[in-house]
Amino acid sequence: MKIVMAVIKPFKLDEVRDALTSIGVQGLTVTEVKGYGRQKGHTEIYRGAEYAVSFLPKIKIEVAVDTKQVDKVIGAITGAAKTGQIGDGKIFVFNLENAVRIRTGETDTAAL
Amino acid sequence: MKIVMAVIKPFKLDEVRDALTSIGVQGLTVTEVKGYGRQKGHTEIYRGAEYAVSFLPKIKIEVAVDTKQVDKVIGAITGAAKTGQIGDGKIFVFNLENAVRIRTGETDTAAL
Amino acid sequence: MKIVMAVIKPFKLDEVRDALTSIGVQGLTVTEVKGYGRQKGHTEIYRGAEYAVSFLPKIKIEVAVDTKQVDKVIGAITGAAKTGQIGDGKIFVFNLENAVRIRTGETDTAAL
Amino acid sequence: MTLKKSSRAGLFALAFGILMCLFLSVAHDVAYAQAPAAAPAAAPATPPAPPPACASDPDPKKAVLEKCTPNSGDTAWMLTSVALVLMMTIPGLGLFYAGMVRKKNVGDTVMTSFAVTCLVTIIYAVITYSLAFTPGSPFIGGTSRAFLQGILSDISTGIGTPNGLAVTIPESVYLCFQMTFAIITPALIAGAFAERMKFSAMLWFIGLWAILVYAPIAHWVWGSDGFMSNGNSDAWFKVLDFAGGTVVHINAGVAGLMCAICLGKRKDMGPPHNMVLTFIGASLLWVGWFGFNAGSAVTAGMQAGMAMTVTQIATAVAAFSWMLVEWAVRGKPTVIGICSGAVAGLVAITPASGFVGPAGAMAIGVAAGVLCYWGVTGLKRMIGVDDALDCFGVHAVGGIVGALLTGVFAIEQYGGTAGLMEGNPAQMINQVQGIVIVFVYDAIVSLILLKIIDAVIGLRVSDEVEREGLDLALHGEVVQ
Amino acid sequence: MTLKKSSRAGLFALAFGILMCLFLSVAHDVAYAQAPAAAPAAAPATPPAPPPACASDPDPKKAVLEKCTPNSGDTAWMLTSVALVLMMTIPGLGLFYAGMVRKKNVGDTVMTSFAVTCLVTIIYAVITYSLAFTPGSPFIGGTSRAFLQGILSDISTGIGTPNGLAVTIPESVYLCFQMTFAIITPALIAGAFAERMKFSAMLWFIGLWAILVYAPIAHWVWGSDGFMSNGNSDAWFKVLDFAGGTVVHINAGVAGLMCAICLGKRKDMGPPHNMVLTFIGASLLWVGWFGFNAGSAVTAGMQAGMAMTVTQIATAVAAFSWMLVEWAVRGKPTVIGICSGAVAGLVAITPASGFVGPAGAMAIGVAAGVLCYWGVTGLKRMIGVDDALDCFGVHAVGGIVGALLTGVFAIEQYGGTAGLMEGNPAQMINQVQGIVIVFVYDAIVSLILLKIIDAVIGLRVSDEVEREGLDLALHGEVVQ
Amino acid sequence: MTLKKSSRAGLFALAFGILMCLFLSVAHDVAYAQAPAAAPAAAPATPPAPPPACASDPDPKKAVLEKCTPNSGDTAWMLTSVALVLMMTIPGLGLFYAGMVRKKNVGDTVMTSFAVTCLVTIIYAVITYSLAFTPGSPFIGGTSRAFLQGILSDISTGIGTPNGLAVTIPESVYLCFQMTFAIITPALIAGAFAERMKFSAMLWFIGLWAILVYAPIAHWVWGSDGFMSNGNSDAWFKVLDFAGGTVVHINAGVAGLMCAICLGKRKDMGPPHNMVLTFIGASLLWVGWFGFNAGSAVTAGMQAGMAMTVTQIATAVAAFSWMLVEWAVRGKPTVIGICSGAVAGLVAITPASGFVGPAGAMAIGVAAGVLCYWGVTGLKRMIGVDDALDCFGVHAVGGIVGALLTGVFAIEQYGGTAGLMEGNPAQMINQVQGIVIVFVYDAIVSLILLKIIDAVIGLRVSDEVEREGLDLALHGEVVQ
Ligand SMILES: Nc1ncnc2c1ncn2[C@@H]1O[C@H](COP(=O)(O)OP(=O)(O)O)[C@@H](O)[C@H]1O
Ligand SMILES: Nc1ncnc2c1ncn2[C@@H]1O[C@H](COP(=O)(O)OP(=O)(O)O)[C@@H](O)[C@H]1O
Ligand SMILES: Nc1ncnc2c1ncn2[C@@H]1O[C@H](COP(=O)(O)OP(=O)(O)O)[C@@H](O)[C@H]1O
Repeated sequence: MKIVMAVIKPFKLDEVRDALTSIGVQGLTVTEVKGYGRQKGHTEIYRGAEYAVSFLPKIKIEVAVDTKQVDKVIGAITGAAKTGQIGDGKIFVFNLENAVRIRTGETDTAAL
Repeated sequence: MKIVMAVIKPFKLDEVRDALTSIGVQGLTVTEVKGYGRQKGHTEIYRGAEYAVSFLPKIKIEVAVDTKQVDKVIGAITGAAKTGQIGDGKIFVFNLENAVRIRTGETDTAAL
Repeated sequence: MKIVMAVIKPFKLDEVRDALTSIGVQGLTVTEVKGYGRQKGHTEIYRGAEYAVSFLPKIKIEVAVDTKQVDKVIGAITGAAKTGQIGDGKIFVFNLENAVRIRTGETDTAAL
Repeated sequence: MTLKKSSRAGLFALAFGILMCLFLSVAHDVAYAQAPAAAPAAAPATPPAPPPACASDPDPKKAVLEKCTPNSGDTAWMLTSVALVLMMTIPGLGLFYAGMVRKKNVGDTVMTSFAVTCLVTIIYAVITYSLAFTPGSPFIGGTSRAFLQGILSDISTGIGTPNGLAVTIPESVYLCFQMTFAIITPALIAGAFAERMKFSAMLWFIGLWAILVYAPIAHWVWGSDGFMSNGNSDAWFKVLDFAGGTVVHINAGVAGLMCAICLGKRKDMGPPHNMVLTFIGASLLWVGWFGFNAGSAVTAGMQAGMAMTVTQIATAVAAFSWMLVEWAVRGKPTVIGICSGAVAGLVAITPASGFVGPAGAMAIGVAAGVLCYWGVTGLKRMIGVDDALDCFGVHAVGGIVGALLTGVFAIEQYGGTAGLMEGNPAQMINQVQGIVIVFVYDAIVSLILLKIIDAVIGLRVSDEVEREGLDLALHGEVVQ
Repeated sequence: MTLKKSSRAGLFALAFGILMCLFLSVAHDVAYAQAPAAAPAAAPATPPAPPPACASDPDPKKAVLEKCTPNSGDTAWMLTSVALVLMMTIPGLGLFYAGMVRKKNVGDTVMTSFAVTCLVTIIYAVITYSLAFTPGSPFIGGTSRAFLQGILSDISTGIGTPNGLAVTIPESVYLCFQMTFAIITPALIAGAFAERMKFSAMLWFIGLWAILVYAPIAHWVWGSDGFMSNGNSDAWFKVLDFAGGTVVHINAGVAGLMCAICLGKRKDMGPPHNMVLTFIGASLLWVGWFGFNAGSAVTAGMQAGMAMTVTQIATAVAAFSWMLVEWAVRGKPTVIGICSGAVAGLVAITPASGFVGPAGAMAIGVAAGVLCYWGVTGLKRMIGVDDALDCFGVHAVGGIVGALLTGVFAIEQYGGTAGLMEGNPAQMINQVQGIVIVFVYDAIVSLILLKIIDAVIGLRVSDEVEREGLDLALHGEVVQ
Repeated sequence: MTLKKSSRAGLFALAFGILMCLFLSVAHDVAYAQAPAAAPAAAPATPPAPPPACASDPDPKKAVLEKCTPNSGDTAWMLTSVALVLMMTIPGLGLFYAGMVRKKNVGDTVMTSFAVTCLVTIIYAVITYSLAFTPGSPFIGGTSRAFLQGILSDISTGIGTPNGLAVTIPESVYLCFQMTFAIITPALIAGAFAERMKFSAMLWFIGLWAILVYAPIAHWVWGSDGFMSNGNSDAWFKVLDFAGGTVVHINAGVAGLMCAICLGKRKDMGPPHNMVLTFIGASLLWVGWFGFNAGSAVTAGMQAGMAMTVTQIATAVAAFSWMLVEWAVRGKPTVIGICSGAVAGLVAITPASGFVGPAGAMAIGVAAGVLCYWGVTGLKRMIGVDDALDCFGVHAVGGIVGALLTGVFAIEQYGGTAGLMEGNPAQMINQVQGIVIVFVYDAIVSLILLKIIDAVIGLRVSDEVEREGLDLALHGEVVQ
């Protein structure tokens, strides 16, 4: 199994979730994160001062999937999250050694 | 070493932490996340409109442990986080190649 | 490629980011987390009651880097995040099997 | 669970319904049964002097020279009312709306209330006050008070208000009081265009609307020579609008509808982000509304007291009715719901507050709660327009309900005019005429203004800005 | 660090203590030493007419026909007071409590304040006002004002209030003022049952309590023929309760204790989620309380001014004392602490505000701050009941402290009754009797009501609902 | 986009500018052109009785025995004003500041406002009131009211205020009103030392400052025998300060600057964490300021009404000007900006509110908006001090602008003194003298106090505490 972790633009979350469910992914975990990268941040103005905000709000998605599904998943995310503009985000893939469903104790792919 | 990452129901956090410390785990990192899965979400009502909220609040726990401890840890988490109802969550296990304690520079298990 | 994940004290974030960019890291993802470990928490007082707050606010940084950069990165983080006091945090290293830049579809190190 | 809940709600509804009927029967009869006997004493008890009413002054022209002899008690109450009504807009209305938008637009929402307060204050001092409240034609007032000229010197000379609207308080207080009404009316419109209108376009629209729509309508209904003014002996027909059901709420609601139509739907919607803000806003609106309704007596006497009483009753009943309906229909009573119901009740009792009694207030409350709930659900779906925060569904619907029921429950012994229940159907016609004329004029002029502004600078922000959130994109700020 | 802090706090405490003693000695002596000489002039200066006081009307029966001749200044102040006291409940109290619950219950907490406001307004108009404030028996008033019948027609006829409680303002204003008291009292109880009571059960309990507990007790203490009313010449014994220490605070506190007992402990507890909300709430309570206490003079004269002065002093002293004690004991002064202290002071000065002077106010402030701190710590541990937000510890304890010290510091020359320090121990007995009777009656009836409701629909939400949070489970809303 | 925005802002600015000029020309001419004719009538129309003014009482000494005959209307308005001005500090100012700090310090920020309110209330009752408002020397008042002695007995005797400042309201009300001014002044200073001052050091500084700086300055400017008091016939020179531009705002601003200098820069800075809180705060400040300025008439008459009118105009104009300048310069209009502009306008109109007309108010508004914007940008950079929330840039700068322009636009027929525009340059000299003396005295004494406290207990928290946040470190609380 693999864990596919993607960092995307916040407003793309719903589209990405739909893309994933449509290819049979049954669950995912979402985290609000802040991203730093090529996409430059903005400045907040406060009376005299300007504050450079270099971290931008992003959404991190983690999906555990069966190894043979990985490419489909990457495709789905890329397709849904892409705007073509800088800051669209990244997809990272790790190896997942084991998975357990707490409720049932099922393990491996059965747990997903 | 391994990293055990678990997604659990928020109100189970304290029980899980106690279960882990009782088996000698010395530290862990907690993140507030939102989960999507079999457990269906709720609807929020606002005057005329209903909004389906498909993401549910969950807690993600990350624990780095020595490889031989992994099963104990999984057991502890499963035991403490289980309610038997859908949405109890998952446990994922990754391989951890290295660990460093920033304060001392210690590495590997010494760093945990 | 590797993913370097560090848990640090919140107010060290800017220093760590600068240290990383200065060694050529182009991006990173930041998450607000709560940490439990050797560093003991504080108590919040509310009228009669005292509440032990055992989880402390921490910042989690995730950086995907080329394998040969890992040590430089660990050094940079350790240098910038260290105060010498308990609670400085940890650095964890995982193996990263693949990376994709959503905008361009580039993969591997080209995606970072 | 939902079932259990709704049935429980049903239970309430029943108990509640019975109570209300009792109330209506008992109280209402009593209310006017006893009155006639007392007719003669009425006048002395309270000189019925709501802003429109102007019995003391048949001929507005003459009034210009009338000397104002302030009564310190009336003045104290009116000074207080100014503070209360300003509090309705900032922070009241700003928070009421802010709680219902997404977090990314909360700053723009509160800033709209604040900027409208500033802009309208300036425009009002420059021209709106004069156009609305000095004698002129039946359609529009004069310019004798443009730039507030003469106010100061008249104080020095002890010459008071230029018309007979408020003879026991200084004109300076009266103009401040009316200013707060001129401020909240356009601020209400924001509920319709929230989360997607350009800040600059908003300023242009509100600024022009305050001159071209608010001023004339206020003059028609409240001006000493307005053609539908209850205070104008030569009025073509007299509309009862004690504190602004027509001038303020129908007016704002219709303009809001036009904004929502011209702007189109929001790209993405979401549930209210913070009902605590809405709770604070609704609460301050309720508290401030005492200044709005009881203040409209322009005196600190029995009429003010009664206006306060009926306002409290109608609001509580409307909020409770809305909650029960929502509970029964959806299975859950919501914070946003009960707060919306309270506002609906406040809106509906506004035109009636100087003319009806407790029983009328109760009936108006039930009607407002139920009909405005329909306004933001059934009616909204019918219209199919994205009136973001239900400016039309609450303020236009509530205003119309109030205007009509004022014509039904008005009690001659008390407010000077009999309603349908006292056998005067004619007043209903007047009320309907008033509603229709204001509705049509407002709709047309608002539409024209919006089209022009859209053509010149554009009404709506870009999709990107809308997605990113107006706070960051337009104001460079975010709530952390 | 804690050590350093507490020692620093100690330092303050010292300075502070000395100051207070000085104050007591100096000011108090002077206060009444000079008074006697002035006795005769007293009456003209201010007709002491607090709600209870009723000098102008020995025989309540006769009063029914008494004509009310409103004074515009008094009326202006009372209209303002209504707005101020309503603001205490919404948004004041709602926010004060909302800041102290967990985030998952904040919506239910504010909605409780809002729904109670609506429900009690209706019930009060239907029956509570009449039962509490019209003449009847020493135990309960009559039904002559049920459904507010006659109010409107009496206005038309110029006939005023049915009793002699408030002869210089319209009855409509007086009933609105008293309504706001009837609203906040049950709303205060919410502090005890927060975070675990069913919304529906809450509505039934509050609704019945407002009729069966509040109405009679208000009549006993304030009714023109109440058996312990200071304004009733035939009273069995006269309790001094200027603005509601007994009727409002002891009453709410005891009912709260009963709720906490019947409901049991919360499943999980946590620190207050947002002390900024509590700060806003406490501040608005303080500001609104001027209407509560100074408004209870029912006139805009010297008594109102003095009530305002002592309210301000007692509140500041209590808040500061609480903060210092907390600082010394726990090492840190907290926002929740100083805010709680302010409320404790406001509660304790409430019954005294028309009867004591600055020195008495200061003493009451210190006592309230210290004893209520003990009420939410030591006493709370003793009782071992989960009074979630310390309704009993602050309101019952503070109310009792205030009621007793009113009997100690009352100054005859000023409020008409001498206290212990002026050599009248009898008054202390009256105060104690009043406290005991109210405490017992309230406890018993509340308990019965709770048991019945529990049997019929259940008082408490399920564990699951409690864990998930009342906002989402009961109201389908969450603060983002 | 920025470009387009600023050009759009430019457009506004233009329209706006033209409007303002028109206003100035038209309105102002009229304002005083007509006045002279009316000179004789002036007095009767409004007895110009602002706190300083004391026409009714040439000799303060004699006044001690003067009998107070309260007017219920004036008293009603002043009771209301007390509530309004207290609301300015809690929650108003607390929230205004809280929104601008980082989330980790929000609790300490609101608690500072609350604790200052408590502490100053106590100190004021003990000594400040007496030192400031009883006759003594030209430099400091007497101790006849220390511990508020005599207040109560004078009520009983019907003897009123010890000086002729407020002859139509009870002294108890007057002292409460002045108390709220004594409270907000030091609370304003918090803007300068926010996010890094020790809570204990803060209490010591504020407490001493309220006695050693506020009391004498209030006496100089407002005392019946103050050496620069407009109400003192023997004054060395008369400064016009209707509601506290010099006593309150310059005073607080300068003390703030000293605090910022002594404390040094914050370790880390960040953008305001929640502009919604700032919006609520600014709104409540605006609403409450009606009590501050219109209340300073100490009567409910024409002067109060006019003060309210000019306050509303100047505030709106200043807020709008600030917004436009910011928009043009930075490309975005911000919530913090428009709110700051409103406060700047309120500050600047404060000293003028009883002396100028609508046109003067408009000019003062523009000046305040533009110059205070410069105060928090250009000037702030020049000074190079970390005045965290711009206490100096807004309050000192705004106060000076207001004090000077009062000397320019004062209208004899109205407020009793002619300004520069009426050909009386002498008044400008008085205004400048007043500013300089207050500035210097305040700066020196504040500096000494700060140095002493720093030496004894230290002014500033440790770096660690500052980094962790004052809420958790000093108060053991965090906002969730
Ligand atoms: N090396 C990295 N490690 C972890 N996260 C990264 C890395 N580089 C970028 N990111 C994440 O991806 C987001 C988008 O990257 P960015 O360089 O801004 O644009 P793009 O994805 O188009 O190259 C960043 O905001 C950050 O959250
Ligand atoms: N494939 C997955 N990858 C990552 N997280 C998942 C995955 N499936 C479920 N989760 C997480 O586990 C939580 C519980 O899963 P769910 O299917 O709702 O119930 P259960 O764990 O009982 O099967 C989800 O809310 C989500 O956060
Ligand atoms: N075994 C672990 N797995 C995951 N995170 C850990 C682990 N141990 C510590 N941490 C994280 O590192 C932080 C610092 O650890 P702690 O033991 O408090 O101090 P130190 O890093 O100096 O040993 C903790 O707050 C927690 O977030």
